[in-house]
Amino acid sequence: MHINEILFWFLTALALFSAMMVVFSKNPVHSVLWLIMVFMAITGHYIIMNAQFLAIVNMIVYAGAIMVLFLFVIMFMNLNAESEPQKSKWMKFAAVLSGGSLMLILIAALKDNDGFISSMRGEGSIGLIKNLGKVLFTDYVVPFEISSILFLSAMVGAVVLGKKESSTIVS
Amino acid sequence: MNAIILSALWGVLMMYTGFATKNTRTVSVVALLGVMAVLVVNWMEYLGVSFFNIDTKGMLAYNGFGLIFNTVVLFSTLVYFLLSGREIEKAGKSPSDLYALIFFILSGISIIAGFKSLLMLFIGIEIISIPLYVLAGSDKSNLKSNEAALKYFLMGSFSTGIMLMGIAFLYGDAGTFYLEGVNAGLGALTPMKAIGMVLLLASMSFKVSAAPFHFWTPDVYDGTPTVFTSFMATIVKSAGFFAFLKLFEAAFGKFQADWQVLMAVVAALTLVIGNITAVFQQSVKRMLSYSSIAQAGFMMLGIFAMNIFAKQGMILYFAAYSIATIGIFAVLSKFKDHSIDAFNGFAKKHPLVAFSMLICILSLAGIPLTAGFFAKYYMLLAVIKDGNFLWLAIVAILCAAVSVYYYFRVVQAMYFKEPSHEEELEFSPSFRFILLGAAIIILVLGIHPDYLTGLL
Amino acid sequence: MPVIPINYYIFLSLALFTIGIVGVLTRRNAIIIFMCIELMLNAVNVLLVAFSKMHHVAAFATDRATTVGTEAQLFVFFIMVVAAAEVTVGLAIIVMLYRNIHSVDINFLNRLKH
Amino acid sequence: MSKYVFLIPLLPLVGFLINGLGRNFLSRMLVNIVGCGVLIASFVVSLLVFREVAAPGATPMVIRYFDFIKAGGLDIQASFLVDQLSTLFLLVITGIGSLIHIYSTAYMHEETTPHYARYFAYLNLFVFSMLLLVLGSNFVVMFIGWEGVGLCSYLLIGYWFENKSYNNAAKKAFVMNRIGDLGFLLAIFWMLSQFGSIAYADVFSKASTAPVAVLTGITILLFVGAMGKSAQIPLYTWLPDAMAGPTPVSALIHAATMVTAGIYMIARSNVLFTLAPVSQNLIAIIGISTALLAATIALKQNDIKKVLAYSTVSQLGLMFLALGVGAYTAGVFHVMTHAFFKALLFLGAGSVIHAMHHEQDIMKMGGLRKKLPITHITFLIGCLAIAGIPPFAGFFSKDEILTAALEKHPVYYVLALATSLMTAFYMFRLYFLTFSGKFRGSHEQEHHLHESPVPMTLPLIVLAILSVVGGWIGIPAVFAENAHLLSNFLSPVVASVKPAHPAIHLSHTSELALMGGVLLLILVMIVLASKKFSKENIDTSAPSGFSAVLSNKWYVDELYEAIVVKPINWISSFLSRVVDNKLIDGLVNGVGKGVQFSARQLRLLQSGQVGSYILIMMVAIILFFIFQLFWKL
Amino acid sequence: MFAAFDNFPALLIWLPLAGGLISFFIKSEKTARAIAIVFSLLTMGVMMTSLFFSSTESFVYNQVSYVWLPNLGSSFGLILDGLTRVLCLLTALVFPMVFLLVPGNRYPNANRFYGLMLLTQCGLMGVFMATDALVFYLFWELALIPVYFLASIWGGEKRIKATFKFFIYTFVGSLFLLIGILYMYLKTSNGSFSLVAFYNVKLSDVEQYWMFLLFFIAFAIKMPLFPLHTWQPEAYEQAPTPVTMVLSAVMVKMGLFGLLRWLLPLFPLAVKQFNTAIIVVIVVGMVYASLVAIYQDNIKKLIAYSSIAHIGLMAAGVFTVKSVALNGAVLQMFSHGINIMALWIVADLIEKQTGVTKISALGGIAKKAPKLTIFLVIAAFANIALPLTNAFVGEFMIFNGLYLFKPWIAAFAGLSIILSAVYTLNMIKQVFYGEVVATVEGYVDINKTQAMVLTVITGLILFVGIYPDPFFKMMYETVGLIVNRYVTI
Repeated sequence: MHINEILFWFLTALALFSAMMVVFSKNPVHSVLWLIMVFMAITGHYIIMNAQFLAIVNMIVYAGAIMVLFLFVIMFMNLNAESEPQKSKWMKFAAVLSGGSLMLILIAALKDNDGFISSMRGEGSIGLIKNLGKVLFTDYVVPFEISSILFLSAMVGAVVLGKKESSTIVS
Repeated sequence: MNAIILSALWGVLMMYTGFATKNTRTVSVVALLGVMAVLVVNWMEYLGVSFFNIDTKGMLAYNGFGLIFNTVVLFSTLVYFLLSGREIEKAGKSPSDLYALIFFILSGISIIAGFKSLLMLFIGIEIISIPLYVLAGSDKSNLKSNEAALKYFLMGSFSTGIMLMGIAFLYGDAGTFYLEGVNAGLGALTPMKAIGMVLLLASMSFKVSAAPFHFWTPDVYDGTPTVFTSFMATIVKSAGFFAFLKLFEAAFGKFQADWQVLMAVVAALTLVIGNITAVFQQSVKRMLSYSSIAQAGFMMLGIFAMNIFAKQGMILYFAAYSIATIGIFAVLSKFKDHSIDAFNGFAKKHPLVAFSMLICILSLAGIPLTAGFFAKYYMLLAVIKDGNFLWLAIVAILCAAVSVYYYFRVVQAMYFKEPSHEEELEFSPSFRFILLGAAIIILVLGIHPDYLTGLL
Repeated sequence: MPVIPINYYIFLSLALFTIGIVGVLTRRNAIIIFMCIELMLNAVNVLLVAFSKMHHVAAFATDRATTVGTEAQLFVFFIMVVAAAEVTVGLAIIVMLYRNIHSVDINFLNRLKH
Repeated sequence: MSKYVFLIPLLPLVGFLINGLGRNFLSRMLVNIVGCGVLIASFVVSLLVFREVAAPGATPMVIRYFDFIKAGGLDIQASFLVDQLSTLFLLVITGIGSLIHIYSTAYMHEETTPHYARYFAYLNLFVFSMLLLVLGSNFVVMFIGWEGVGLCSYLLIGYWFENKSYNNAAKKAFVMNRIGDLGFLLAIFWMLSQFGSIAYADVFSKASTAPVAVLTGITILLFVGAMGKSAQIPLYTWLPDAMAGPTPVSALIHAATMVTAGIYMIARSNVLFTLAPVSQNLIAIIGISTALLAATIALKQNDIKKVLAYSTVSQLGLMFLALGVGAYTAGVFHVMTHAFFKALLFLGAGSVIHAMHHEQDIMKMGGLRKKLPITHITFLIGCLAIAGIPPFAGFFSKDEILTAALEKHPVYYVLALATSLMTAFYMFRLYFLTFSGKFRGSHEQEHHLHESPVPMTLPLIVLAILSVVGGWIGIPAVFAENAHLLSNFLSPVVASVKPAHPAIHLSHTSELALMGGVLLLILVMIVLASKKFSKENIDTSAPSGFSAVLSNKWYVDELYEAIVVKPINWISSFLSRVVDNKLIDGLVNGVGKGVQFSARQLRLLQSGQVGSYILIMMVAIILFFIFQLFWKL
Repeated sequence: MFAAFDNFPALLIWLPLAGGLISFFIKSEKTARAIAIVFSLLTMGVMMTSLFFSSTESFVYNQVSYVWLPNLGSSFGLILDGLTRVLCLLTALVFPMVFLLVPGNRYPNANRFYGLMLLTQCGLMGVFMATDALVFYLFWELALIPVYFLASIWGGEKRIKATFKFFIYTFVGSLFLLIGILYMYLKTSNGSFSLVAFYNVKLSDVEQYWMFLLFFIAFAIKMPLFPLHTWQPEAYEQAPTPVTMVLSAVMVKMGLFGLLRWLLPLFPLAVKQFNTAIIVVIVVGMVYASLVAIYQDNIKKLIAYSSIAHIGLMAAGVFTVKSVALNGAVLQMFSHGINIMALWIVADLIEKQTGVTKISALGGIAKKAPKLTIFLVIAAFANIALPLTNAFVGEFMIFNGLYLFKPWIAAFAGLSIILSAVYTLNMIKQVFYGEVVATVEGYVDINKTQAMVLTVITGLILFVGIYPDPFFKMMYETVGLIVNRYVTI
């Protein structure tokens, strides 16, 4: 077994296990930590696939910034207690059943796929920062600029929602 | 391209207007000027005058269809601003921010009007959606508004996930994000393409609130401040449909036979669920939410058929549906009580407003000589033209008949019942005039739809 | 020459995606649900990168200078951008709701129904 | 003269219009002049026309006026046919009609002028319709008149419209007539499709080309029409009820017009009937049954007009028997003589009623002989005529029928004879109860008894004369050389068909012997009646046993009520309340309710729970996948 | 001078429309009424004048066509041919009569009332004259909407529910019609809505069956035919009488007209296939409606059910596609309009004075109002098709056609003749004859205007009953074309 394959299986197992733990942890804080774990595993995958830029961004933006934000909010709300009431058994069963069948169906449909990924030396340059950066600022400059609108609107939105206004609550 | 940039810039401008002036009226006027300006530059682009010459690598490209769609939407927004400006001013402490969000949405819609790549589709839809989550929750002290925002946000994000999965599979199959690229290749659907298509179908159905992906709609429309419900239900929904239409035409046009059955099922379900559930509603606002689902069902027919009639009809439908719904919501937003009974005897107190509203309702119900009739006419024509799905047309007309039932409850309340509510309503002369103008536009399009459809 | 079939990645991604969905369906805490959605997005990211790689490998066989596959990786980048924006707004909404009802349990979101 | 034929119906129509529109303005005198004048004028014109037709070598004339319906392959002319048969009827109708009009001026004097004018307007319209019926040159024009008399009888029977039961009688008359009319109408359509025309000339000339089955069908349907109009089983019950109208109206309906329409129609289409023996037999059977049934009922009636009414039904039955056995002339002959004496009897009865202040129960009369001499004499003549005593009119016509019946089948003869005997009995029962014995009414009535004024007695006298001499135009061959004037006169139109192989061939001697026998029996009957009813003390107690059945008219009205009227009302109420409201409308409303119900159920899907929304979405996606990936691929 | 004038059809539409629109802006009720009367009389004048002018020698007497929606393949085409003339004449006659009968202060907001009425007239005229399917459909709806408002605003107690049912019912029907029209449109060679283009469409058998069904449902609901009739009695009862008059006198003819102009010529094969079954159902419905009418204790409902039976007869006649029946049916459409108008006038007068429509609560009106009674009796006997009244001619011809089609059907249908006599005479007996009851004490006979209108109606009843020839001359060519199309397939 090649090291890549071993890593692949290890990271896959890690990702899946951590993902399950995200779902099944009673404590939200644990969920966040397990999610960070998933992201790390995914980052590992990116590295295997030689997508270095994404690996870094994933680590910094996702696992770093975003998850910290989550953690912060959870801490802020003091939700670390295992107080969340559970959904009904019926719902859980239905959820697992539908999720499982979705997966089974898709796997059944795709089982004959014959694409593959190899990591030959010298072929993986597209995932490098230099390469991606060049494309991003030439061919993809328009979407890049446009996503600034997205950020602007997210910013304005956060401001609108975050500003404290009247205190009377209408229900 | 003109419209994207100008509306984005105007959105930024609106942000700063809030600092410059505290006079909400001024803000509204600036916004009004903005949408007019966007409308004008968009129209100029249609006439061939493009201010920006940017190489988008084919990710954005505007043709007449897209630009006319954009014009219709922008025009609807203009009507919306004219009729609902006051309400936007009242909606929050700083209307300038809300206006800014609306302009960002317009920018997103303009992207939708010309996307040629799944990436642009994705970004466009997100630019539309994210400000909408905010608008839904803009009445912060109202728990219903909070709830609507959170529901909308959670389900919207979920559907984004679905959509991305679809895009991923399409990419896996085609190796490109360009719509033509997806449509290229062999004539048959590969499993991966099929999966991608179904996922996209589901997520787009979600965006246009087609059954069974419509469940967010009534709750969110109901909880959102009325003035933004109006915007959401008309302009944004039109954009969703345009994206849907364009996506399936450009990316899956070749496979129409493969997705038509699914689309027919979705359309039929949407029609049935939307119309039937609307029957029982006692609140006009919630009834209109369901009716917007019902109308979506009709528009789904256009997507299902995807022929020349469908495209002409969609444009007409956007105009007819948007203007009429905006008109009704504009009146509704003046009411504190949204129940149907609140409209009792309305025609006696405010004949002109009631008449204009009547025209809007008739248009929604698809009564001839209103634009709504020709909109439905085109949809039916498109379905029948398609040949083997006559049953769908029959379902559609039966549902249209049901729709008459709930729309006319409002008419009955307005015209045939005695006034029962003490609520005193004020309608400024300009409001009445503009509403009448909207009604006249509906009538003109109802008598001569060629004015709009002839542009294509 | 290590070769990993693309299906492994597809299945991995689907599994993550499904776990995300199950999480969305089973949990009541809005934040956790949101996190599960993030999980779904990441599943997509993995898949996109894998496809990017797959196409690249295929194209590389004939053209050594090919940039096939770049677009998917950039797409992933944009997904992250959007996710960030979403998180901003989403958390703002959740916080706003929390301020009002002191809970983030979505089962309490039942004022709007029928 | 024939170019003025249109005047004959037109004059009464004009009279109708003048009296009808001017009823609030015209004086009573003017009403009289217009009402009676138009009829007399019409009678004069009829006479002139008759002279022309009676002249040797006269041929039937069809006079066209305008296209009534000319479209879609239909060509129906508004045209008149003037021939022997129609002119004969014209004379009877206008003649007796005139007398009845004159009579009415006195009989109806109590009415206020507008109503009086209305009455005359109706009478004129009635005569107009009847004339139209007779004059038409095709079945459609006949049908127009046919329904017209139905309408007028409705109007006249219900003349006193404030009385509900009169209105019911009027309605019954109209509806029963309508039932018959439907048969007539279908016959018309059948003829149209068979012969392509309904003009008499075309139909009769092509009749022999049609299959017998078709002719049988057509003739039976025609006969159904005649049943209604001429009050035959089973559609006869309207006629006795029709006595609700003023008495002159009864005279008009029963004697000169309306009820004879059926006879006229069959006589007119004798060509068809002759070719359809099955229908002929049917007519004969129905005719004789009606005659017998009505005669039995008449035996026990106490209302003076009812007795006469049933007698009419019975006589009509005899006429149909004549038609049925192919003796068309005999039928027409009896129509004529019957017109004379039945008009006489009715008018006489009217005179009695008039004198008795609208008392119609014969049990409350008696001994009127002295008080009403003219009425008494004329009434007696009428009775003798109807009973068939020679040389009164009834004798000859009835004899002709009996002879024809005998030649066809002895059973017909026996039954017809029985009818005649009963006729004699009940007529003289009526006569004796009314005129002999002692007065049984109240003192007040007795005090006011008086003979009627001249306008009433004059018609009585004229009719009495006619009842005496009217029969002489059809004296049978046994009595005179130049016999059968009438049948010779009618021969161009009505071919009396003797059976090729008559059941019994009669020599003159045996014919005479039979007549004598019959006469003897009739006289016995009269004597019996006189024994029983000219006594001082009459048993006025309610009849019991079989006579109760008879006096209740065999309970036929009750039977109809039970098997026709009640079920129809029940069905109608059932259809309206259950089928229409609950079932059909319920279904329609059910659709609405169904939608509302599903609305209520469907909206429960909208649970407000994000989880369930997403779950449904997932399920949908899974189903879509299954469909798209495994069904299609 | 007029020989070259071809715009009669357009005038017939624009005049009522203009009158209607003007009327909306008039505040004074008297003026509004005057305007309505003037415009309806003008329309009638134009109609009468047009009878004497034919643009060509052919069966098309006047025809115009304006460009409207060229991209959609629709043009604003109107025609006045034999069939149309009869119906437009009816429409033109009915409206002035209705307006004359409505007293000035009867309805609040009279300007809207008259405006909507005139719009209805415009719609009706358009339906009858349209040569373009889309125009036909638009007018079909245009005629419906104002009536809905008229009935719902000014109707009786249960008006909202009853008229809504009527509206939805007919709306569903017309939507089916729309689908049919669109399908036909797509089948035309050059994408046109014109009648001529529709005539040239070649459809397969099965297609014809489906299209037939779609068109037929719409027309059947409008007429209405059993068992789709349940909207009618309620609607007639609840609508204000002027509206009911328009509904029953003219509007139900839209369905029959649809059969003649659209259904028979377009789908002859399907007609051939289905007509026996349809006729049987209709005839059963006729008898059914007549039986139900016997039970009714409400004048308005009685008239409504009677109308169902009569309309059924006409429809049955049309489906025989026998020339004689078709001619008869067209004439009968006119006659029925006139007759039922008279019945409604009487019913309305009674209701107005006594406030009662219950038959059993009335009695003895004849004594109080002899003039009214005369008119009523004439109208009633016209209603049961007594000879020398207008209805006899039509019904005679229709029955003849039915007989030619299937004798036993004609025989069964004949039952309705008898039953019609039963319920009509029952009504007369109960309401007009008998002793004067308390409700009609103080009943006043008709005034001059009412007498004038009723005289005109009576005149028409008798004229058509005695001398229908002018009508046949007017229509026979057009009807002949319809029959020929059917015969030659």
